[in-house]
Amino acid sequence: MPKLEDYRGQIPAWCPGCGNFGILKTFKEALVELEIEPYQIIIVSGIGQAGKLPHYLKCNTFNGLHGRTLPVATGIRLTNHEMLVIAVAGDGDCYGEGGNHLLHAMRRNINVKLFVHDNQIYGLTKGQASPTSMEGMVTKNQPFGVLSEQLNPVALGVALDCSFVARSFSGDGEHLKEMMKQAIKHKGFALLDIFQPCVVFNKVNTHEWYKQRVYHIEPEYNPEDRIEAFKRALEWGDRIPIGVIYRNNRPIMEERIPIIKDSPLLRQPLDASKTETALREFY
Amino acid sequence: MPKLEDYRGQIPAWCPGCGNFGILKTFKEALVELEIEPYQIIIVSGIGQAGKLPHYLKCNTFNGLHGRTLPVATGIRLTNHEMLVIAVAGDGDCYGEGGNHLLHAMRRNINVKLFVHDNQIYGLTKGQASPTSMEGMVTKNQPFGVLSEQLNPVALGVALDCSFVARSFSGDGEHLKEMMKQAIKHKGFALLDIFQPCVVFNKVNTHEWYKQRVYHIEPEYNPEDRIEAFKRALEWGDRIPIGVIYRNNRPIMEERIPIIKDSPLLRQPLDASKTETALREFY
Amino acid sequence: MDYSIKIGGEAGQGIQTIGDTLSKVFSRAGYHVFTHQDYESRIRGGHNFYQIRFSDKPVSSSREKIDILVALDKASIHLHEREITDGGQIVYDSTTLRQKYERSEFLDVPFMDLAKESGGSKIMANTVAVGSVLGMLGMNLEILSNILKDTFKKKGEEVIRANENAAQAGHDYAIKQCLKCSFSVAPKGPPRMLISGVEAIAVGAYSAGCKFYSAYPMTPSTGIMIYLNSKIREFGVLVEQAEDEIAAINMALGASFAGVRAMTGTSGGGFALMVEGLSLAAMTETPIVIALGQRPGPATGFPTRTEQGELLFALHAAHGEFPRIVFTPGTPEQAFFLTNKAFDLAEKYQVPAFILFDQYLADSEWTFEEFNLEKIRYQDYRLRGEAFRSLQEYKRHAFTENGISPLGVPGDAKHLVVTDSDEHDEEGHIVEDAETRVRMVEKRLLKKLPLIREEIEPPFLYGNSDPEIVITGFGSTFGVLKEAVDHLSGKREIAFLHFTEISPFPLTEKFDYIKILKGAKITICVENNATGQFARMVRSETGHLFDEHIRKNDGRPFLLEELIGELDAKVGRL
Amino acid sequence: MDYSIKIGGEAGQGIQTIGDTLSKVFSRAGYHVFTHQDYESRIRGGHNFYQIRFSDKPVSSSREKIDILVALDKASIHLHEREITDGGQIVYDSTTLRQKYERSEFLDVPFMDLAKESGGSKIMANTVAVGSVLGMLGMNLEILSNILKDTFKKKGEEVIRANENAAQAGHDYAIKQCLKCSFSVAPKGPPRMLISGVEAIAVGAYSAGCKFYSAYPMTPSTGIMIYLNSKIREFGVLVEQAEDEIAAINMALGASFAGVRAMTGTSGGGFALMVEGLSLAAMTETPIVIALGQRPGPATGFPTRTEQGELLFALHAAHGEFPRIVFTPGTPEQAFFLTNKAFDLAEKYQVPAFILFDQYLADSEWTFEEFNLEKIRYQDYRLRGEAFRSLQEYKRHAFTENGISPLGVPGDAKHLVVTDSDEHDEEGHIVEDAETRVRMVEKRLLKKLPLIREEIEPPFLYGNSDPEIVITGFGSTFGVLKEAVDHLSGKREIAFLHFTEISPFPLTEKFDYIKILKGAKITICVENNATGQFARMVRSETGHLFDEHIRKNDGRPFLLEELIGELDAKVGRL
Ligand SMILES: Cc1ncc(C[n+]2csc(CCOP(=O)(O)OP(=O)(O)O)c2C)c(N)n1
Ligand SMILES: Cc1ncc(C[n+]2csc(CCOP(=O)(O)OP(=O)(O)O)c2C)c(N)n1
Ligand code: SF4
Ligand code: SF4
Ligand SMILES: [Mg+2]
Ligand SMILES: [Mg+2]
Repeated sequence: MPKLEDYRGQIPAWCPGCGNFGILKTFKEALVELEIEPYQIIIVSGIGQAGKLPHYLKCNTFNGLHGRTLPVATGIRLTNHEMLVIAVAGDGDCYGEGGNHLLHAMRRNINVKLFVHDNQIYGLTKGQASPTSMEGMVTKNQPFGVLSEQLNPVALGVALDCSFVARSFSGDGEHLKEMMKQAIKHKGFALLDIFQPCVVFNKVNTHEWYKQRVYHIEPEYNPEDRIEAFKRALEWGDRIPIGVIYRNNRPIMEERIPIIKDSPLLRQPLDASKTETALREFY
Repeated sequence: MPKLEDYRGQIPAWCPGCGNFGILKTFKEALVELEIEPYQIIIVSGIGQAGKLPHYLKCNTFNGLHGRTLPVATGIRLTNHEMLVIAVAGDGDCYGEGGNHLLHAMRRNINVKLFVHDNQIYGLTKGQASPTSMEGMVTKNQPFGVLSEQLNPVALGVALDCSFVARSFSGDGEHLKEMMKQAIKHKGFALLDIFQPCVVFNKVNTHEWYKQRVYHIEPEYNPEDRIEAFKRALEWGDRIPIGVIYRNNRPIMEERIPIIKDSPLLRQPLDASKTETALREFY
Repeated sequence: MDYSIKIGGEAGQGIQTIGDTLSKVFSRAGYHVFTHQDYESRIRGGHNFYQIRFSDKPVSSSREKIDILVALDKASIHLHEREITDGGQIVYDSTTLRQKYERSEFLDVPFMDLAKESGGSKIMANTVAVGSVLGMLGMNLEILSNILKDTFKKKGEEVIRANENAAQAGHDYAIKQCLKCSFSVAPKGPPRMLISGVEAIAVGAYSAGCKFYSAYPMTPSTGIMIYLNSKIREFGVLVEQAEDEIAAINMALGASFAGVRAMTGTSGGGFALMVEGLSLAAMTETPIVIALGQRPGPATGFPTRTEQGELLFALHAAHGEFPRIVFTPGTPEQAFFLTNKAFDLAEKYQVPAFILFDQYLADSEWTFEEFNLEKIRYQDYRLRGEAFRSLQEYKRHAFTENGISPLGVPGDAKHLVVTDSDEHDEEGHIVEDAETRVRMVEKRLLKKLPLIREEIEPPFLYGNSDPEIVITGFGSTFGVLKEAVDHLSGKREIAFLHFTEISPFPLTEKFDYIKILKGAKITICVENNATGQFARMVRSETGHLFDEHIRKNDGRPFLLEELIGELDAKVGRL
Repeated sequence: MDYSIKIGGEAGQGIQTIGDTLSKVFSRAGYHVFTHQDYESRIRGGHNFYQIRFSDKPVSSSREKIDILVALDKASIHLHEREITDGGQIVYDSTTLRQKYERSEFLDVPFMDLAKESGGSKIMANTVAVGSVLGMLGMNLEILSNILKDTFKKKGEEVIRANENAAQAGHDYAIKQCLKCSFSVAPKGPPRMLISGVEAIAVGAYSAGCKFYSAYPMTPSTGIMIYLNSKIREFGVLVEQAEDEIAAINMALGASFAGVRAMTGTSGGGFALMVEGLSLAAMTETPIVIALGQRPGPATGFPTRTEQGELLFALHAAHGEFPRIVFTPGTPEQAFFLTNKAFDLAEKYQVPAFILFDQYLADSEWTFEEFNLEKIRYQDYRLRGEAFRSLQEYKRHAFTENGISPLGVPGDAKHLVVTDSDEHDEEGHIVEDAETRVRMVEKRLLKKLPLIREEIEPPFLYGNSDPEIVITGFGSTFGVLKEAVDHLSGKREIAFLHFTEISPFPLTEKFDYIKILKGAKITICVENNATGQFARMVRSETGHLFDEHIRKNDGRPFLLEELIGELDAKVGRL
């Protein structure tokens, strides 16, 4: 039975008031309540403020490159599908630099959980626009305001038939915890986009801004209806839905590969004799 | 007034019976009917069988890298938005290797046309699965069949609010020509996914296969309705819609950049005196 | 006996089937075989050829002259007829080529018609062609029919018999019609194994316990992935086709971090996209093997041709400083054992290791009596299961005497395995301080490098042991250089220095190759590129400046006579 | 007069504002100023510092000792108090630090309270700090209040006056309380320009007619993009933030192909992703300039620190063989003119050109009297409009005497501009044949390379013209090496050889620097890395082996006394 203290990690290098603190706290609670021990999970993170998270708790950690969390996580899961593998990334990290991997991880339906700290800005590099920054937002690097349409990760997930698509808010701990738990328990690739105020660089999407707009999706809502899900995914503005937007039960990739059906790749011994057998075929 | 002969290029290195021949022929006709002269267009192509197309007609050509047509095309348009810029790519090229650029080109709504020769296979590299290969298809490189869910470029386009999303078929010249014309005339980023049988490596999605399934979207259909568009985009199987699936009139990026409003970047002279002015500010 | 056969025609005409079948017949007959392929970046049409050389003595290169040309199209004739030896023959089918050649060196065999008559279908025309070549050589069809049995096992008796008949028809026709055929082959011997570079790399990887291979298709490395997939159930090596090369290397790193030996393969353009991942492997000390198949660049260049133009790129790719292992095999046998060794060292020292090859080595087939499997290395250097659990404490990047930290498998013990692409402390957590940085660089780089260098074998000296002429090369030029030296050594005190383990650059303790170079009157560096990359490397590593250079950068390999000619010109003045 | 001031504290406390303001005061006062910044990869907290050195004599490095420490937190005191010179002072605010230091070198100025009282808000505490430092130095506030006027122009009179009062309060308080302050500054002179490395690169790009800049944010190159955006309306340089570095370089190539001068900027990790694009630039002969800002690797490494660890990577990145230009400026002035020259040569020869800098040069500010704008080069080598239209025929990759083919602007004429990443013919269409390949390599590489080499300036020799000791370096170590040599030249015949134009490597015609090296008793190579990359390069280019090496790889730059000490140790034996 893990305790919260078991998850105490390094002292965060985040700014006071940063939404990441809420995510960190909730994440630890979720893991403890799911009775997962630190050694039973591997977190793959990228580079950015979000990417620092695994250092601030206790877990097996591969803090890799900016934008490349999902391929690493995929390689890990294909090798050891008995481990819980969670990818933690920023919005720039996985929707900008790493956008292509997101598309294909969703297609594979590899059983990896992607938690996105979506502050709609590049935090660690000091406030340039990210793919989720709102149109018109002016930054030092977007003097005419953001000209591209804001990327909608939730709609993207529905379009790619991602097996679990949810959204939450760092300021709503209970909800976030529930989403994290569902994502972890869901069998399949899970995209959890988490609104996370950046108190230093994003003066538009503040804690207040989110607080006033987010609403909990009503319980009657059926996340298995893809068209309804797409409608929900498009809601933005005065009211922004948080909760599970879309879900399906596609088989996961790990189970579709016959050679790892019986035991994880990691556990399979090398049969040296097969080298000889193989070479004999060349005669 | 350009004539078809003006567009005669090198002899294609494609296989006899390849769907690319139909696309090439139709493309020339479309350009001639639109009265576009070869020197008035720049085609940016990638690497693959599709990428060879510009060599087989006459036009300004940047045959770049595998997967990188859109960034090059974007750079060209931002520099000279008086030119017609068309990106020609394969399904592996722009949905696989170059997937990230597609997401962001759609967001920018840069006025580039993307024609995808979608043969649902990697042709030039001899028959590995592509992102649009159908689940279960067995290839030399997918011994257990394709495990990933087929990427749906049309649904992706609708989800990203791509300003023009259409699909056609190399075997339906009239329809394809119409789609090409509309894409070219449309003001904004246009994604045109073209079914293109690969007679050598794709034994599933043959000319016949497409012929039996594709149907013309009825004229009453309103491509401006995003939800309806999403529904259409999901149609696959016995009946596959071809035509304009989604369209909107978002402003194009080129028009939103004040410094190139009056004249293209290409035409703007260098004002040497400003170097001095700028340096003076450092005193 | 030293015969060369060239099969020429368009892509898609079955050149490869004919070539592969013939080389198999020769290798099973116990002959030494060397083949090389020349093809364009297209699937149908154009002009490709497949060249086979076989002999009762060892052969390791292609020659300029050919004894039998199998011409599947007209182009093959006008492109290659001047390569025919006197006494050589061009075999073709006048009906398919719609042209009749009267000259005596032409042999018109109605491949198509014989196929229809004897086999019942024109798709067997290629089998007829194979049969007729064997007929011209005066060989019987015993071996061929065994091969046909293997090939068409799944297709059933019917097909097998039909093909046998087709082969027989071609064979008998050739014997009857080829009055000028004066070929005589040596007596058969025990079958030899016939294997190509990519196949050898793939089996070598398996022999080293490789369990995961992720890649994005790219000539000339695709063959590795295809071979591993063809053996997926036997080997159980999980092969994943990634969405791009960035994903390919990062997936392999994930697999390696999770606890298995992992590999990726590509060519220069794809490797360019893996460079950041290479740097990640170095910083996180995650073992990985990269098979890098060179082709002529820059950019897309000649996608299906050969060059040694990525040497300095492979040596210096990626930001930051770290040790890397680079092997440049010259034969499939070397490719097999060096791939095996690359995995061993990559894991032992937790560094990236390269197999740097090229299209020429990738597609060329060589014959061998056997590989001495005694030489295979396999030791599991990872910290797993009980051994891991029993530890008191664990730090992934612990400072140690030799700089090697314990490589734990995450999840096997309660100890956490933490690593980071940022500079980190022993536990793997981000740091900013100078002291830790200095110690980590010392650990990762300065301590490990000399140890890895100890593992490196010196170059291979062939020929005179106190030569006045030293020819130097690396990688795929091995075979042609060896034969050239054989040819020249009669007249001169010549030797050949071949490098296969080039990074870290070999010490001179085990063998003082510098002395050999310094002692020679003339040293020549032979490279399949335009700028002499290996010569540059040798200068920066040893200070030695070569007197002469022979370079080739037209996308084609050196042919034996061509190289001998160039060498003669260079050493003429001696 | 030669004073060093260090402002230390947490990220977000305003260290940069204080530092920038003070350095501006000093440069406007006509002093020589050198600043350098040390910060962590975080936005708040941790420990950062900003070091300013100013003097009436030229200064170009940071010293170990400091005269005034402005401590915004306790950590700054315990980390830096031992750096204080005797007579030096530590100024701090005991209320903010919640601690009182009694020792005589401490000066407690209530920044916060004075800000509230005089300025009306504690956000002006930093202005109070600036005022008090000037008070300690015995300088008046004339220049400062002008600076405050500029800074707060938009904010209005109110804010300006409030800040002036705050500054005054700090100033007067310091004068009254700092009894031990014995600083005396030299008389003022005409204002000097104060500019950093990244600013100089950005203005240099504009001076060369750069019209397009696409990049993905990455320290330490982001400053170039931010500066260009701050001048977007004046300069009209279109800046596009790409989705990733692959897009960044490909967009720049698109812009260049379309007819404008284009640039991208990044650091090692981002450049790793641009490598394939670099190769594309080479094959398509599309001009491009790449600003590559080095930071300690591998991988993410130390994102905000400095190293010279990407030299060999920049020199050898990308598959295939092609000429590239690499410049390594040592000062902002060199950065300005070399960026200008890089654009000129990149377009003239249609090759990629690099500005290889590092975080140290990027963020350091230097003072100059002025840049001699006469030296700016600008010539449009492209084929445009009428000139293009009037041509009879046009081939993008035409074979020419010097290998340079006409660079036409697509759309300007009816002639088609066609290029390809595959090997191509003169018109730009795909080919497969050996002959064209050989001629294209000759054109692209073998003909152009010597011509580009002719354009390269030899290294800069400083000090004794017939030295027995030669210290060699490249790039950002220029300033500290120069001062070290000044310091040592009294006792010894010493000189300093600094390389700023390193690829193609300079000829010895204009200046025989090899002779200087060979003639010296001892040659020392100083590099900010662990493996001596520049020394390797010099050996492979010239054969010269350095006798001694001084290397630093802790992510920090060389400090003056530190380097002098190491040099003394090396030359001691002379
Ligand atoms: C290949 C590469 N490009 C750029 C960078 C620089 N970089 C570090 S973090 C970051 C973006 C941070 O934004 P986001 O991913 O949203 O994370 P956040 O800091 O906002 O949590 C960038 C561009 C890098 N480390 N690697
Ligand atoms: C970076 C890179 N990776 C891989 C390749 C090899 N390659 C050439 S074409 C191709 C895929 C072709 O498939 P597609 O894009 O669908 O085009 P098609 O041939 O089917 O028209 C690949 C993988 C390459 N040229 N560059
Ligand atoms: S910069 Fe923004 S995202 Fe980063 S730690 Fe600070 S508040 Fe959080
Ligand atoms: S391989 Fe397929 S796509 Fe390529 S040319 Fe042949 S038929 Fe067309
Ligand atoms: Mg962010
Ligand atoms: Mg395709």
